[in-house]
Amino acid sequence: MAEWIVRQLPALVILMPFTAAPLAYLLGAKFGRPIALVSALLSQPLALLLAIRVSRVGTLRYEVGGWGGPLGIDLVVDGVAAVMVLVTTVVGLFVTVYALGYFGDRERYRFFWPLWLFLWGSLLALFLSGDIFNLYVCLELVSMSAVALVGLTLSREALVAAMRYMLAAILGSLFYLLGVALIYGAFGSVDMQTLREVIRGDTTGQAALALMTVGLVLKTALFPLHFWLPPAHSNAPSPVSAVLSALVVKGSFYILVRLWVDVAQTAAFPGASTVLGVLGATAIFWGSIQALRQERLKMLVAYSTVAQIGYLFLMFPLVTGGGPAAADAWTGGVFHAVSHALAKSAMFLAAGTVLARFGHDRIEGLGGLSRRAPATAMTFGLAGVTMMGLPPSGGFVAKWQMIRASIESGQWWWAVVVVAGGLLAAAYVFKVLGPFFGREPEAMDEADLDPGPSPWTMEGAALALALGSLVLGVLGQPLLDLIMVSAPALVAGVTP
Amino acid sequence: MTWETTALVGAVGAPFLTAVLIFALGEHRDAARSRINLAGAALTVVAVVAAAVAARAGAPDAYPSAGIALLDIGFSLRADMLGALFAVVAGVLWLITTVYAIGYMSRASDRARFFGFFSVCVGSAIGIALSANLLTFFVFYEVLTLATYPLVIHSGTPAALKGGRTYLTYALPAGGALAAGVVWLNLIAGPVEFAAGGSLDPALASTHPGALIAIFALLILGVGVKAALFPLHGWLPAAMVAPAPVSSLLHAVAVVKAGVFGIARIVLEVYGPLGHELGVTQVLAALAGFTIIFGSVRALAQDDFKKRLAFSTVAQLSYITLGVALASPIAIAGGIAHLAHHAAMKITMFFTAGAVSEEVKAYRVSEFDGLGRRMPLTMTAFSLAAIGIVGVPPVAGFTSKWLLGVGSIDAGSGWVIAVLGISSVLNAAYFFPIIHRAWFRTPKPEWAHGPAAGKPEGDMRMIVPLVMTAAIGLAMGLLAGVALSPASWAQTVAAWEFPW
Amino acid sequence: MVTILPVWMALAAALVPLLVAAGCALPSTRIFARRALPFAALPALAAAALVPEGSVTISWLMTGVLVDLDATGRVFLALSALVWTAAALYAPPRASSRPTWFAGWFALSMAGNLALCCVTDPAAFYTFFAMMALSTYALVSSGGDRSAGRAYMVFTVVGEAFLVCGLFIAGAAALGVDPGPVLGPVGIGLVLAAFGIKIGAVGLHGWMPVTYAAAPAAVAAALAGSMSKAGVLGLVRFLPAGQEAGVAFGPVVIAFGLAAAFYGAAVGVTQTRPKVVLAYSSISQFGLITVALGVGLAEPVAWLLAVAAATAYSVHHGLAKAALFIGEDIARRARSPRPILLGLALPSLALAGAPLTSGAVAKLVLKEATGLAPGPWHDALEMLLPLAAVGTTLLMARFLYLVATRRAPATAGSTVDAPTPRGVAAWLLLLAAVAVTLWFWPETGIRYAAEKSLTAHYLWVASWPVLAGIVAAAVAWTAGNATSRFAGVLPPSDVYAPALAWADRLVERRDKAVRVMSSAPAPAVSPAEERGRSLLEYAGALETGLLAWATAASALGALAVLLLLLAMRG
Amino acid sequence: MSQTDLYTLAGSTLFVIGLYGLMTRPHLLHKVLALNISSAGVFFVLVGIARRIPGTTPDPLPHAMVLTGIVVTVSSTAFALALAKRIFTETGTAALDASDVDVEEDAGG
Repeated sequence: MAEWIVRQLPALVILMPFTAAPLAYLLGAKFGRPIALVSALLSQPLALLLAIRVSRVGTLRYEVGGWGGPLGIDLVVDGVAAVMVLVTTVVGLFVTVYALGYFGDRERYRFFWPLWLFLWGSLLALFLSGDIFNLYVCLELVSMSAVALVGLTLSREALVAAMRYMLAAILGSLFYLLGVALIYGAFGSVDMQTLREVIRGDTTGQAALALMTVGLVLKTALFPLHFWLPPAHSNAPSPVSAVLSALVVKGSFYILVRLWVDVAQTAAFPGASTVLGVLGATAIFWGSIQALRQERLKMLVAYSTVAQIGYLFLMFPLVTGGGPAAADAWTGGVFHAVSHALAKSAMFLAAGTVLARFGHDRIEGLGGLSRRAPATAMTFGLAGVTMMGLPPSGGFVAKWQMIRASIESGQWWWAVVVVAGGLLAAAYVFKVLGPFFGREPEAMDEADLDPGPSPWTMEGAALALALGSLVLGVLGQPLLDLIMVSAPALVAGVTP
Repeated sequence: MTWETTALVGAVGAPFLTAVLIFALGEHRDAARSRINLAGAALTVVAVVAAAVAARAGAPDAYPSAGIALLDIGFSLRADMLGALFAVVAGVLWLITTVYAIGYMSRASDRARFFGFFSVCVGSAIGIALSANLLTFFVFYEVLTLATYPLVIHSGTPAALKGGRTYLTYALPAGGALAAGVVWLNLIAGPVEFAAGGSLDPALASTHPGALIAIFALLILGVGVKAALFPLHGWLPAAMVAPAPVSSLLHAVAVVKAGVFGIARIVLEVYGPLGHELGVTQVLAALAGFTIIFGSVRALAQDDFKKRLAFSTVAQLSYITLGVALASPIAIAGGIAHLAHHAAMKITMFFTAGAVSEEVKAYRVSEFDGLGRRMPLTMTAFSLAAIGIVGVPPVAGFTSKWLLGVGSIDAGSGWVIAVLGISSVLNAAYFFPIIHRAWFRTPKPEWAHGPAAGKPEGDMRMIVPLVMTAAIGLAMGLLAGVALSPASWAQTVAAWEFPW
Repeated sequence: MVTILPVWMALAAALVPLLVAAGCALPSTRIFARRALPFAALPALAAAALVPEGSVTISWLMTGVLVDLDATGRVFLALSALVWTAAALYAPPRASSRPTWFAGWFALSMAGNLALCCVTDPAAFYTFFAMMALSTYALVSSGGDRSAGRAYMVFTVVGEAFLVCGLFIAGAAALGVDPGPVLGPVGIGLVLAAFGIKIGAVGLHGWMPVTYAAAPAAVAAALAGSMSKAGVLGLVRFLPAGQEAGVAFGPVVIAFGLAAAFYGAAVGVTQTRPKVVLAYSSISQFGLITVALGVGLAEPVAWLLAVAAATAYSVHHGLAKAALFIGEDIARRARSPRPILLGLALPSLALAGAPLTSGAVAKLVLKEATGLAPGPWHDALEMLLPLAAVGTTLLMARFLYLVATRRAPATAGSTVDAPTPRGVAAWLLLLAAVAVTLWFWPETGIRYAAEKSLTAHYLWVASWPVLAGIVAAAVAWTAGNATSRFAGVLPPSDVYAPALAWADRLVERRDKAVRVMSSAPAPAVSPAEERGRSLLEYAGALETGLLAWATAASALGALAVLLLLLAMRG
Repeated sequence: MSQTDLYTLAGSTLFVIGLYGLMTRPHLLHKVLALNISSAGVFFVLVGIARRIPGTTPDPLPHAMVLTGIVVTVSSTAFALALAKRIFTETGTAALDASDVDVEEDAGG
């Protein structure tokens, strides 16, 4: 039995939410909540076991239904996939716990549970996909469930934001699919392992890569294609915002990294990596400046996501040269994705607590929050530490690696960007923290609306995520090691 | 785990644990919080003293250590003699400050937040003291940066928020520079552990001279802000909006000393002789010398009592920087000893500022006329500390100045003598008028006959600590020759720091 | 001598006044401490007599204190103990509106002065020197003259700074560090300047006349009789004794000493207040001691003799000057000053160096030392020193004249307390000391000089300058209007007077400025913040544009084209 | 020019036409349809690729992909239309532009 579970782990991990999702739909709101919680809890040991297994034996391959390629679907779990599964599962658990308190058992939100479980499963499937067409399908699954979740409140703003998001998402997927078609046409395979051997840096290959990149960049909301993200992320219900910012954008980014670093490797063209790096750097500055401008907490957090996504893209110019710099950039980039997932979900959840309690999220109306909701203020502060990339936090470890890679590869200017970005992050984090620690607003009519403390599960879940992002900064070494397990040849320093 | 490592980990962990408990207790359970805080502080004192004992026993190369893997260096703690000195200073003064703060904050709001972050700050300071390498140092350094912010803006007034912004505007970019410097250094030199006499390979001076100079600049830029080195000092006076216990322990001891302690670690235990070879320590010494004069001149013009103290701190911190930057074990001992000496004296002065503002609502030097009659114990303690800072023996300030002065000649840097001389005159020029006003000017009528009959001159929870710290400052100078005094301890340390 | 007394006992005895100071701080022991004050210096006096020669390092105390009661230190300890005892006895209980306050600082200052005589290492000497000098501020300012107090403090602080810097160099040298060709002389210069301030060397004397004038008599007596002697002791201790390093400084020091001797006399005779005249006399007399030390510097072989001369002269001058200050105050308080004038004549004559007085002995010792001066200085000193004695005689005549002719205070309401019997006893004690001390001095060199001074030749040598001075004084007195034009032509502290006045105005102005500043309103939003805000607004407008579908889609297209172009090129 | 190339070219053209529509037409229905045109273009390319080696049996895999793609597109189009309709009921318009980037005051509900 134990051995069977270990062998089936990749499938079981995905099946857990995918099984729970229809159940939650069919059994209605009353049962959706416990089903989601049970699924979330059961997922934890599975994901953890999977990670441990990968760290012990390296890449796992799993042929769904025993079909095998090229028609069947293969699941492939290497270090980075295991890490992404793990972070999705952990964030998923806390978001679920939070959502229990946030949505209560209101009928209006009964679709949250199946949609959320569905999104969860889709994300895991995406991370474990072994071929680029299956990735397209997963990408669409993720997008559709995410769009539905954004529109969940059915308010005007949310619907419009969802629409915007949807159009962007479909367009992005189409770009990607076009690239897949070209790749298949040129190299005759969609399996990434095969492609790795046969892909060449010829015009078709690069054109295909370029199209896929454009689509994925759009779906990852890299500047200047971030137009859909702030409205979608800020208008969604907070647990959804948390998942969108923490995990969903990472999905498309994950594919991009896979393509560039794992599949294309030397076939990737250096000019484009510089373009991506420059856009990433611009995103860091632009997102932070826009965040600084916001007067609403959730908008600020959403723009912070725009900025933080920028860091992920600094990975591209840093890995292209290979060598130790590539390894550092690789671990740094993935680690940033992980720690940002924890911290950003914590921030959105904290913002959600505020919104749910006070009925608004105007920053200037939240003066003295640390007095009224100390745990929430603390959550925001701790998550802010990761945003700023200060130690001890996962963000710091990530930035450390990025700065290291910059200097190592002789591209010190990216180090300047990383440091400056941290400072800008500090500017918007403290724009919020200042009032939180400050005095109550003069006109305290908000206080009259204060229905009292939020459920401890909400505050606790958010705080746990924030603390998690900090713990990563001290105890993150195992995770760093896991990222390097069966890492792509380009970053592992092995000639393919 | 041996008792040595237990003490080491406990010294850093106890304040953090205290913080967690305080946060968990919430705002309204004052008695329990005070008990926990005092117990935590007492435990910390025991732990740091034990760690110091262990350090002394293991000196100079068998220090107890503990750590975990992180990045390319590792996150590790080590109880060495230099660190133990700072840790003991921070731990002991924390205990005293806790008593003071309980008195000072008894009518303030947000006490849980205050005491919680306060404990975090102390834990970070001790962590900084006991860090075994630059990565660990940096981690605690930044925690300290952040945990200080809520304390600076504690009152929540717009002025406080502005002070907090100024603080961050200086502190955060510095952190970035420090991070860049540490990463770069690790790339060039491999994992850098602190080691007496410098840990860099001397060959690096010829292979990477430019990079080493740039890294030194980055590192000093990073720690120089907390060390209030000119021109990075601007935040310190602005941060004086903080409550008195914060100014006392953090802006006179933990935070600012973390900066100069960092300089000491970088100059002595990372660069070592390379610093002199590359010429960077000479530049640092010159900058410190300038800061000493600059801070003192600025202090002259301040009427706001705390601001005057703050500028005095700016100047005094550079004594420490200057000492460690000079190529003489005597000067290094002077710098290191001043770390402890200035702590005791300046904390007394800030305690005074708090006690005076709470008791008689006097915030400006010009309001101090005759204060000595109204608060004799307080002003005696203050005067003692002030003459110590000026460098009048037998208070501790003289001891460090003496070692610095003699050491500067030993190091062949005679110009330092002029700096010390001018600084002494300036120190006198800004402190003696305060003493003069307090004791020699005609008091307000209601002050002329001392505190109200049968009443103490203020909250004893505030008066007793400041008398104690003043006594400590005096004792550290008077008994400088005793083997366990900071000055002797520093001389022992300095002998290893300067073996070449 | 009792030899079982350990050497550190000397320091312990010298620090007994600290107990009195501590006693003054506690309410319960206040009265007792005040009563004990006059006896606080007696243990030190006993120690000077009983503690054997030798030295011991107290390593746990400060940076290691070297207690060393050598012959010179012993003399200064005895002198200081005597003068302080007399001053404490004289210090009227109502000397200040805050008697305990006064007594406490008095004791602290006394402790510092006594203790510095027993230690020879730079740090410890500096410690006690600073303790003495800074505590004295409280005593000086208890006279109520804030301006004088400020002058004293400024000079003291600057002096302390010079001293500590000079002692850094001395301290380093003590550790075997060669200060080098630049710092070595700088160190000597700093030591000279620091102690020069204390002894009122020309150019550094600005504090002395105003301070002596402002201080209560007992304090002035202690200052002139004992504390400024600490400056002499400091020079003896920290100048490069008999070393080449100091040779170049010799002539400069001699020149400064001579200048002081004449400058003090010249400016002093124009003064209108007796205490100021005494202060200038001090400046002049210290000039003579300086000359002796200068000779010792210039001629290393003469160093020991120079030290002996400086020591003997210090004893002579210290006792005489203390007696003069106290006598002056008694005269002021007495119903009629005339009988007191008789008493004042003795120290006055002694200072002038009249035969049969201690002055004659001291001057002879001085002459022995200056006789060793190199080449041209030797002759110059032969000629000039007697002239200085003429000047001193004139000064003393001026002093006695001023005391004798002083009118009672103009305001009827302000009565001065009559001198207490205890005070008068203290004065008589001092007079007796002036009369006998140098004659019964145990040291052979002094005893030899004392005997020699009684030979006919030296009686004449000692007499003629005094006689010349008296004649000159008589001429001036009879000239009346012709000379009275010069009275008061120079203010106390002469060339420093404008600077002191300027400092007073500065402080006044600062106080006013502070009052204005503290009522000024806080500044509004800074221009930098304003700029930052408008930049953010601009960024917001740009972002609205980016969020539009058309822009976004164009950007998408542009990116696609760009990447594809890059692909084609690759 | 081979058959595959022709298909690829035509498909790409369709894709760009769809993209242009999405870019310029504010009406939601237009946008959804534009996306459909684009996806048709992609499918064109895929179908063409199936015959990329002339004279052999067409590769079934691209066909499977197109089928999957059509399923995905159909469902997402349905979803998009439902969303558009809902937006029309809520706001009274079915157009989308910069002005609609708005933040909801009360999203928590």
